[in-house]
Amino acid sequence: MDYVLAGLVGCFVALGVYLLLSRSVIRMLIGMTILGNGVNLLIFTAGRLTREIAPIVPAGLEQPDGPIANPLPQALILTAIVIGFAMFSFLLVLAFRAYQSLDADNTDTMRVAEPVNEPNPPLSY
Amino acid sequence: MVELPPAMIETLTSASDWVVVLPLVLCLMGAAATLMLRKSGGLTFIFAVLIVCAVIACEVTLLLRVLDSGPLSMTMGKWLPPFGISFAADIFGAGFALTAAVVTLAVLVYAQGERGAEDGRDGFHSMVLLLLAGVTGSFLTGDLFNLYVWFEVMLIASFGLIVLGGRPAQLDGAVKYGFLNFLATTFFLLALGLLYGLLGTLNMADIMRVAPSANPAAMAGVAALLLLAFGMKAAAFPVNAWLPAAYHTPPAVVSALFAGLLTKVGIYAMMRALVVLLPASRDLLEPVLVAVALATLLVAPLGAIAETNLRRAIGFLVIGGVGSVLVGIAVPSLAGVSGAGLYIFHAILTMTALYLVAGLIESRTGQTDSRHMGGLYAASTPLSVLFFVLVLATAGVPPFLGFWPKLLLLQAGLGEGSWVGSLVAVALVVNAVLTLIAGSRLWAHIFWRAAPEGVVAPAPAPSHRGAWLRLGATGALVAIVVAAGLWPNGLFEALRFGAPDLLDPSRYVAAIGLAGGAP
Amino acid sequence: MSAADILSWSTLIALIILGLALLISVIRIIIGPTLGDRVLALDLMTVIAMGLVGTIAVRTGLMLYLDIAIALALLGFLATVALARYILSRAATPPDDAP
Amino acid sequence: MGFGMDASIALVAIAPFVAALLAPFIHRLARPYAGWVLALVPGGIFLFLLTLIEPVVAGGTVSASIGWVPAYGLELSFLVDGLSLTFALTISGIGTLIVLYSGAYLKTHPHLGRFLGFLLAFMGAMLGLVLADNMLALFMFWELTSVTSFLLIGFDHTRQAARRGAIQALVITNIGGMALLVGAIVVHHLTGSWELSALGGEVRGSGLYGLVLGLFLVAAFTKSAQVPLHFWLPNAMEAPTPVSAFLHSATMVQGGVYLLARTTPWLGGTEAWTWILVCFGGATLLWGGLGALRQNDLKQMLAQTTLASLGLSVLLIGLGTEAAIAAMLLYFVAHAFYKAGLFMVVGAIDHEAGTRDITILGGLADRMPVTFIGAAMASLAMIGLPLTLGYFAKEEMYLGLMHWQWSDMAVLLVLLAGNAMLAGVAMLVLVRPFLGPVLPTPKLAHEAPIAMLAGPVVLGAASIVASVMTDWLGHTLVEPGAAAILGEAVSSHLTLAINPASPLLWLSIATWALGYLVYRQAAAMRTLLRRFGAGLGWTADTVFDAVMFGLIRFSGAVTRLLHHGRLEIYLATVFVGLALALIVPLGVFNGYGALLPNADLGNWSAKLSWPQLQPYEWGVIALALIGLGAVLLATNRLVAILALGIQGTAVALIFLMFGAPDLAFTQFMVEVLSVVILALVMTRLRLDELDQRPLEDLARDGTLALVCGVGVSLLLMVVLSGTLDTRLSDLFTATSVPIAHGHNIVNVILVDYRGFDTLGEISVVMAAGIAIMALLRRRAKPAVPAAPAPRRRRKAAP
Amino acid sequence: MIVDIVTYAGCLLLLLGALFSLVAAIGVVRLPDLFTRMHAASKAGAVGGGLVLLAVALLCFDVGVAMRAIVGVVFLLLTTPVSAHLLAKASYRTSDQLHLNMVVDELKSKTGQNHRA
Amino acid sequence: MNSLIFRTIAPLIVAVMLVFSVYVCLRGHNEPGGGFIGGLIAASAMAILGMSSGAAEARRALRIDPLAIAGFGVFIAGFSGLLSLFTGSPFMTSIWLYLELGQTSVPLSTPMVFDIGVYCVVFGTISAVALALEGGEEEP
Repeated sequence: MDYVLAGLVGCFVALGVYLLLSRSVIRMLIGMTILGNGVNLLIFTAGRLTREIAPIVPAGLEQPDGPIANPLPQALILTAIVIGFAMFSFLLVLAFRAYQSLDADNTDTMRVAEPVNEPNPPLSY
Repeated sequence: MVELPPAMIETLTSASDWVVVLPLVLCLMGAAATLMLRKSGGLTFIFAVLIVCAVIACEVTLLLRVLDSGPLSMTMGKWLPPFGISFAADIFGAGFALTAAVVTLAVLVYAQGERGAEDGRDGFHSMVLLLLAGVTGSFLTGDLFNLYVWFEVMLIASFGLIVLGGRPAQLDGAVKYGFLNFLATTFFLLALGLLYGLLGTLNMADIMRVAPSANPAAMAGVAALLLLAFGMKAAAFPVNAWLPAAYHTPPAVVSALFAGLLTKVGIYAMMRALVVLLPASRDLLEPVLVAVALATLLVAPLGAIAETNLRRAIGFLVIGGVGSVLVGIAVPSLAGVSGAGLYIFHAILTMTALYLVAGLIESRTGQTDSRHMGGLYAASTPLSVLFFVLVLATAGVPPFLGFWPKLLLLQAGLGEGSWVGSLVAVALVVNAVLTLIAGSRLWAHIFWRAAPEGVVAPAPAPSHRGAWLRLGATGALVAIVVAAGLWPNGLFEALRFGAPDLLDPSRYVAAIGLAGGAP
Repeated sequence: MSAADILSWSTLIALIILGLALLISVIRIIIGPTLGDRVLALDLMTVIAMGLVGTIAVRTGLMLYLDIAIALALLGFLATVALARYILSRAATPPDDAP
Repeated sequence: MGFGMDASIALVAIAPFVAALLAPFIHRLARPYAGWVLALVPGGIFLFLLTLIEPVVAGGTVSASIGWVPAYGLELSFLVDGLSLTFALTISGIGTLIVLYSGAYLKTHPHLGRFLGFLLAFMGAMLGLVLADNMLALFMFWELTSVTSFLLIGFDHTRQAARRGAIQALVITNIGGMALLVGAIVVHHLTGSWELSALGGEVRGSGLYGLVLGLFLVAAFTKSAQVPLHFWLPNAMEAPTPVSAFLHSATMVQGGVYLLARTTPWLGGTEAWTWILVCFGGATLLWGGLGALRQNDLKQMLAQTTLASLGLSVLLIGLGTEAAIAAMLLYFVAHAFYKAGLFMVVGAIDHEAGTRDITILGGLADRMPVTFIGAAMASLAMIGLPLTLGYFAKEEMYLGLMHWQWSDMAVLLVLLAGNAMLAGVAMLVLVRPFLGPVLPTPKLAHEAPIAMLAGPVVLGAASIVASVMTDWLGHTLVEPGAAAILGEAVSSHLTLAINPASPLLWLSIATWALGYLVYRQAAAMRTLLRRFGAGLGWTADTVFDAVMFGLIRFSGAVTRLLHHGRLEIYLATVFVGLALALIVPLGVFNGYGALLPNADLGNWSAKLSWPQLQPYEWGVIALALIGLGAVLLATNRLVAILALGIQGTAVALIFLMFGAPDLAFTQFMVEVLSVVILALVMTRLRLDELDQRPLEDLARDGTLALVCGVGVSLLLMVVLSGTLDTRLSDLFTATSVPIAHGHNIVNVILVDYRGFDTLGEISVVMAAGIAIMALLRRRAKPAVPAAPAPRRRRKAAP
Repeated sequence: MIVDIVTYAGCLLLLLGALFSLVAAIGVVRLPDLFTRMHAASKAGAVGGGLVLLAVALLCFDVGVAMRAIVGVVFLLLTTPVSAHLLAKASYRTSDQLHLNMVVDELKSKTGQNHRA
Repeated sequence: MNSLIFRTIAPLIVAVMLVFSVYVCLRGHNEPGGGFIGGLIAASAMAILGMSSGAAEARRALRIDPLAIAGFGVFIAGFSGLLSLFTGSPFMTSIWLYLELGQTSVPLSTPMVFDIGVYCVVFGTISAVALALEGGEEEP
């Protein structure tokens, strides 16, 4: 089943990349989220899968009584999800503000910081 | 029953060891406190300055201890490494963290001069402290995932800073900056996941121990991913586009802070990851590294020549500097890594100062484009001196600081005795000449030339308190650049003491004190 | 058949049915045609997912999943409200993406 | 020598810099006398250096060394021997006069203090350059001379020509400097030493000799303006005249000559050395001589003769015989004296008469008698008449070639021609402005102030006095200097006696005669040469411009090409990098073998066997895929948002099914909140949700995306084919309850084992909050209309 | 014994809940317009989800958990109508295509056409 | 969203969610949950309040500037780590105290304080963002 999930991760990454290459900022954001989900799944899979046994020690026990899912990648992913969410929120609001003041939602037309047709540098000393 | 010894550190931690982690914690808590105080008027500035001074004090202590007795580490929560998160300072980490704090102090003072009436309501001081926290954490951490976290702290703080003011160009720049940088950290995370799947550990010292026995092909893939991720953070060619797109848009103080800190952290992380952690994979990737270093060295100064927007041009100089450090990674001899380390130190100071001077120039002329500037040489002696010294330092002209790393890197390239090394050396030389051409043209256009037709001559020197703060902060940085260039002996002492740790990290590993002994 | 077997079988069947329901409701999200239809289907999907979580809780015997189900119920509401709000505000601006 | 000597020699190098820093303030305090005050510094240095003559003549060298970067094995070491003392005395002596002169020449200039500062800094650098024994110290001073020269050439900074000259000089000499640095490093690698005095024959014997030679020659040739890198020197004449007199005739340009002389013991003497130096030196000599005849500007004439003189010096070093070296030393001093004097005279003429054009000047001797005397002494030395230093220099150089071989004869002819041209120019410079009928000048000429006269007169007098004291000259200048260059004792044989039987006398007479001929035909030759120059169409100077502008245009093109401001292409670059990073290492280093452990198809299919997944698990995976597909095909933004929700839910369910309740919990939350925030923001955004990419872009992007996806999958599969080391998790599991008192291991990791990560994570969240607030803060203001960025929209492919 | 009976009942509720959910899903897909679909979704859906939660309450054999499950049911029953109401209101205001079969538009008289986009 | 039904029922829902969030946060050490999830639920409650009765009203109900709450969270999270300075152990070493209250012993620990810090940060930040986006106006 690890391999099936590995394939799924590939699908996530591919779609994320594809959307990031589209020029619409909102699509790119969605692509970013999907890519982030793909990476989270990748960490999850790389930590090897265990079905349905949560890494929680049953009450009253000192140690779990059987194999449990690998907790470390879960903690890492949790951190990554949170960070990804923070980034997503910021980029979303940024896209919104950029749309407001640049009147552009398309990266093709966002050309203020690096203007189009800048004149050549002066040939003088 | 569980035995405790293998899980926890049993010795008492002396309070003086806390200097490893205190700078970071102070920054974080300082940021939190300034955020809470932000509606209480001008307090935040004083508070932030006090915090940064305390951080500097801690880091000076740390540096002295490292110089005295080698790398120093602390593992959080008393858990034995690799179970807990280690913080470990070697000479580079401690030195860069200190430099970063000094630069931040200068920037804070400058910003106070520039922003004047504006208080900290917009969270500026919190974000500067958070940025410093991220940078400090990245320099000092001994755990890869933790490095990712501090990267993100740095990144989001820089997002906040880059949009301060919200002019359209800033937003455009921020979109590019934001997407590309976030993507870089995502790639880093991707590599981390794979690395964990391969090695089962995240502690740097532990990675050094187990990496040699892992599947070399997969390790090479992971190393390539790390190279890409850190290359993006460091703005190495060809994935450097975000830097010239964004650095000139925010207020000059913010540019200065970014130029001093962000790319340096990226390139330092690359050095750590490839030279120290995965040397075997680095060897496999060497052709790529050489190519990237060459391209960065050669293409970046062209941008500086072509650009008329002053701060954009300086952005290309920053990239050129990254190319120089890449040389040290591509040719990791002792001279190479020493030169790279020294260059990072130099670049943190010089690039920050350069942007601060650019800010001063912009406020004096009211222009951002060098095509519309002129006449500053006659109008402002201090500004001329500062800019001139910095341009020379950037181009590596002795006796300024930039010369020494260039010397070491050239020695590394030529000492290699191979055609690759010579190629790298030639590229370094060409880079120096091109940088000088770019710098001298900027100098001629902005300073020497009379103000062009239709442009008002530079305003007379303002003499209020803000102007002095700004000039003083910049001057202090430049003074450090000059002094360190004239008396570099201390730096070389430190390098002689600390640089071998990069090539043979046994002292570093020993300082971290892994469970199960050293490799 | 023991009670445990029954439990096991019925949870499996329930899971399958719920999975099917999930997939079916997704169809409506995709085909629309109006915004309301889609939001409605998403709302339903959340509820079904909640059922799925509850069933998994029963199947594994780990009741800790229950809180997830409850939280899902809470948040599904939030999403629906937000989207309804979105639909409303669309009324103020000329539609630009109606099919 | 004890500590005292170390300190005083270091002081010689440092004092001028200190004086330079103080110069602006001194100027402000002692306005009319700034030149006089500051001249004390070089004067004092000159006097101090005079005391060193005695030990040096006695056959010793004086060395001094102070620790500079001991951690790097670098000493700031100085060596005073015959060669460096000659140069240092000349530099400080002329420096004193020049500082005096400048004080008067730029008396009314507001930035005189700055100017004197640069001049003194240059002098310090030059003294350091000739005294340094350490190659890196030498390089440092070498670069400092370039930098100060840059500032001095561009002193009249509002004129573009001055700026151009400055940049040109800086760039050319910097290229040379870099060559010097690289050469020094190579030498260091070969010998392990940075000290010039420690070098012996090992360089000449090594396989890298050619490289080292080339690098040092490039350095010397750029600094000493040898053809074809000579063109910066005439342009450097944009500097105020004192600068031309000091830097670009007497001292800085001699730096290259000094370097060649200094390296002769361990680099020179080979066939290649001789040939290259003689050829380039000779070419420069002739080129400079002809160039001088082309000019009618006095200063430009002198500049061109400086080129010729530099060529002459290089040629002499290349010959490398005892007589040639002696001639070089004599010629260096003689040239420094007369050329500095002449420049100062020209400056005085320019200053007082308002023009430097030789064709409209005349009869100034009456009005400026003292200047005339100074000019006469200098010109006669340049012509090489007896009783001047120039005479000995000429005699010695001819003497060195009296071997009657064809190669020597050729060189002799070149020398003869060159000297003749120089003599002709000297006559022109003396006769045209001062003698003949009085011509009207822009300003009414009168005698220059004493500070400006001191230079030419003192130098001329010194030249004559020195030439009379032949023995003294031989012992103090020629013998120690030549010994330092050649590495062996040399005896001098200078005499004032004129021997009519010697061919030397006839050669001298031929030189003068030819020189007179040149003087008579000056106007005709000028016309001819100009016509020739115009016919040629380009010069090295115009080539420099072409290269510079070409570089600027090229930079512009490259930068516009690479930094076009289009995010999608930046992103595509990054993803190409990603695809390569994922695919190439696996392929190159493993041949994808890790994927097929046994290359056995049966085994392969077993690995992917179906029954490992429960049907509902397939359902959830299908849900994820449907969600992805829906995102891909979404034609409006709400569908995209909702589809995003679908795949998020699916991911959460996957987490749930594989034992990660905390993750599932968080993922659900985050997914819902993302949708909420999206919905909140979307109410203010109107977006064109149609994918606007043309079909070929779609295909390209799709391929790239597929490659990335496949690459990630492959790499992950390779990773999964190994076994995971679960030490960390095992310990967490074992100690979570007993030590950390928590049953939820994931949460214990988050708040205890790796709580530090979480601290960073919440900082990220907080920072995101501040950043978003910063973004939303200024929203009340009406949006500034964006710069007129053309709304270029591509038509979607049908 | 009582345990078995509770288990059987729980299983029954579970399957029933799942079926209700399926019906709701089918209804949402099959019914002709938004407002009829809304019936299916909010009624059958809520019932389905609620039944599953009840089943959990029965099957867990733990008072605390059962209480939580029941609170969940209450909560579900509290929120579903509100969300359905809001959605309906919003859709009505903006809807561009009420189903043709709609005979009486009761809201129209109250709020007036002008509320619709 | 001027819907009477919504406005009436929202405070009830918000109250339930807030209680639930605290519960989830506090028991996170032993069962799924924790400061982050708790904070998210609480922030969702604020978002619902904002949507039902307006951002200004919600801010008034909250009384404190949400971002300051976030700052406070980071502060106490860092502070909880600093406490171990006094025990001679490294940063963030957990300290457990058991308070005897009658029969039961209530554990007090630095990880718990830390988790509360996380809760505050998430709650403060997300509320601030949601309210800012909701209100359309700048914070007061």
